[in-house]
Amino acid sequence: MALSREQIAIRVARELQDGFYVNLGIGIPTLVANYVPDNIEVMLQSENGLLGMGPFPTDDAVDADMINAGKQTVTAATGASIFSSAESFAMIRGGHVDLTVLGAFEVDVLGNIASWMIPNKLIKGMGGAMDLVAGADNIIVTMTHASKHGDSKLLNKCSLPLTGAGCIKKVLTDLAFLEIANGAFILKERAPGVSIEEIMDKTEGKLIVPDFVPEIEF
Amino acid sequence: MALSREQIAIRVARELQDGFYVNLGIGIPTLVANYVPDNIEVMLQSENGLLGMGPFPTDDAVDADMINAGKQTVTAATGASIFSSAESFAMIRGGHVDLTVLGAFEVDVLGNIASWMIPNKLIKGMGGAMDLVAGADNIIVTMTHASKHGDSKLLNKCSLPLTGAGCIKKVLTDLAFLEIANGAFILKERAPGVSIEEIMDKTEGKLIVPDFVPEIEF
Amino acid sequence: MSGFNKVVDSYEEAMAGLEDGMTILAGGFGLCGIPENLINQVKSSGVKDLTIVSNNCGIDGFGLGVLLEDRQIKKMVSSYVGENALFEQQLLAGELEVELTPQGTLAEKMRAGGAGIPAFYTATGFGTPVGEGKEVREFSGRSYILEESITGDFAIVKGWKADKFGNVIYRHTAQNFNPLAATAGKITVVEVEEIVEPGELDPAHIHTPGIYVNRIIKGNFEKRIEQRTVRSN
Amino acid sequence: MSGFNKVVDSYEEAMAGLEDGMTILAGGFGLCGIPENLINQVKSSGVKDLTIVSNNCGIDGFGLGVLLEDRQIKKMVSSYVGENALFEQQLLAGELEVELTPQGTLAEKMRAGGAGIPAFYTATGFGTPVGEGKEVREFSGRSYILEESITGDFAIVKGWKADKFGNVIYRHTAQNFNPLAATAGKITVVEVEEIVEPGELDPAHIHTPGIYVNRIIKGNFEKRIEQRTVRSN
Repeated sequence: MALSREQIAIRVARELQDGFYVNLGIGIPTLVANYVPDNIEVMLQSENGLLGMGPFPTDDAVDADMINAGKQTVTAATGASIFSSAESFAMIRGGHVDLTVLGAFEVDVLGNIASWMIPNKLIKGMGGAMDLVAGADNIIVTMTHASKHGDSKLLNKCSLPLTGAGCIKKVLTDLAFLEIANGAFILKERAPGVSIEEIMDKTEGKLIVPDFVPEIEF
Repeated sequence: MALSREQIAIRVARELQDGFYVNLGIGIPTLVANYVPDNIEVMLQSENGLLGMGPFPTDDAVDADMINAGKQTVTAATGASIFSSAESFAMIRGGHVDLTVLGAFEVDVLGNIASWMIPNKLIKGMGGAMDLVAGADNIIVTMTHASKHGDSKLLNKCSLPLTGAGCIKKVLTDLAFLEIANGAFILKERAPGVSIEEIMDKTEGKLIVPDFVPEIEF
Repeated sequence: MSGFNKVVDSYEEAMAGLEDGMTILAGGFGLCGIPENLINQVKSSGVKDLTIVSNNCGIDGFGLGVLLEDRQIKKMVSSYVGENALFEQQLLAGELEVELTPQGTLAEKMRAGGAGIPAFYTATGFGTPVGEGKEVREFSGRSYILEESITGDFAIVKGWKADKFGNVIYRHTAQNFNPLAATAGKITVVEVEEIVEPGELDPAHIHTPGIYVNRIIKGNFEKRIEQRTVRSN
Repeated sequence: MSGFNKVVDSYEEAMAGLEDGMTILAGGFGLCGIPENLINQVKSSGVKDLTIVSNNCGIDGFGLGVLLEDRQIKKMVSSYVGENALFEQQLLAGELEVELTPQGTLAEKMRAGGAGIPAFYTATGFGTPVGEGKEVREFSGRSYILEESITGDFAIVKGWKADKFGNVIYRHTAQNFNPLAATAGKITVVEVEEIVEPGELDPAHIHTPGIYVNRIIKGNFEKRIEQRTVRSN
């Protein structure tokens, strides 16, 4: 069965390491914060200028001056620091963030990602996404494997305007965990009960299927 | 008679305006701080990261962590701010300093300045001088008009390696106050009792002498 | 010390000199840390053909969004313009020019503008529509694009506290783009919640040194919250 | 929270991994805010052929000057190297390579290195020996030169206080190049006068966020004064 949003977040959380500075994008990536393993600590970077993002505030502690990059009211964790947008993106662009998790419309076998614009339909802007994908070495893209209409989002070549070129190496969809290398998707893990045939069927881009593809366990 | 170091500083101080942010170089320029007119306030920028430099500390208040760009122990004035070298030179390079006063070995009719290096003799480095002359619109160079041997320091073309190209418009020597424009020095004022002939004699670069050249009054 | 007393008493005075066709850099991220009253003053001044450089364009009826109502904005330079129906409408109708700029590049462009850096290279946007028409250059085997800096005729900034000399501190994440915009305006106007005497702010805590600031005004702020998210208990 | 506890107990541990031929970025201006003990550890480690990026090279027998005694430095990148006889001697003897870099350009090179900006344009040095061999480009009718950023294998930094997570604040003008060097080291080591618990430093006052810092150590400092200038009474 396809992974739920929560299961995707749980699987991503397993990539976290003790002491990681992590930037989580809007949507499913945000949920990852709920599944940090008990025995490790991570610090969340929010690109509007907060390193060490805490949980949402209690109702009486809501502060208009304390928000995250999703414009949600948040708190600062113990040991947080707050700074300007230039300093925030110095961290991001300079490669100091250990893990970035973000959503996408499409990814392709060259590691290209499209996530910010659908021509003639959606032009909200790229926000910090282009900086995040250009600055990070370690990125996990979370997305559904195919559209509602069954169109694959894992392509040989992205059809939408790119967010970044050649920068994606790991993709977690509702069906599978894949790595991108040498111009192909490499199937590393599959959702419980999802067949390799279904994944092959819903992957338009070149797909390499190893002999053994374990199911993700929960 | 040629101006004393103090008289040079006094004349420079007359260029100060209320509310000016000023960077004063090492040597004679530093003395300018002693002659700020009573009815105005200026704020001194020290390029090691201090805006609002105060006087030297009293003996018991000396603090190794509080120095100026000349590495002298100083104090912070009321309303000072302290910041990194990058921020300090953002101010300087970005043209936010209202007046810069610094010494030189040579200047020429094109506004070039040489102040940091004498080949095979002196190579201490340029420090912040290249940034200061490139960043400021309003610069006053203070220097002796000629060397001890009588060689002019106001030239058609600087002979020493440059600190900056085409950036100097005002020069105050021990003999005269001059502006640089259209490929010439323009004699604006002369030291009390110094003849126009002496100035012409000690100025190698093209010199324009107006009909009336007032003496600097003290 | 009149020369360093930058406090003005009215918003008219705060924005004096603003003219049609000027470029305004505005601090703020979403509705957080935006110069609400200075924006309203731009609106009531009625100036037109403005270029606004700001990460967002407010929302319908609040923040920079109010400048869309009378079509005062000719061009927006922003990273994100969602959440604003009037904006989308004017954009689709071709009444509004938009230069979408990655958030980090936008921040760096403002900082560079204030710091006398006319241009810099960044990997952000290479291979995307943002990189189209821009010079590409390799450093250490990686491709970067050339981005030019931004300065404005005015910078409008929201601070928390300022002293009369114009030294400013920001509160929490309301800092965001504000100190960057502050450095890059020919005339930088900062509105704050509180004005204090020089010396009351610790020199080491000042986010924007007074050298960047031309005018200071005390304002009252609504501080609207875009997404109120809370946890129980 | 072991993952964020960056405190180490010995200077050997603080500089572990340092090898011959590496590049070290060092904070400090003159003798103010220099990482005295980390420098001494570099000396006692005996590594050779170092490239040192620092505004100055200390003085004879103190600060970075001690690394000249056993000829550990191959190359210095500095803006000012006066006040150091041994330095001048090695330089004139051709035993030491020096890349003189304007102070503001040096600061910006370090900042850019840490911020993922590989190169930027500046007017500083145009038309001077510093500009020789560098690309010249016009922006808005003015000439600028291209300067590339700097990163180091190590950055050695002197802070005032740090919490265990590596958030650092600097004291007075001992800040100088320290926060810039801190951003641009592959391994950034900060020695401080006091280590505090996370949460004790106000998030708005932190000069160097912990994300840049790998190791923290508490040291004792001589803080030598280069020019003791005082006023009477």
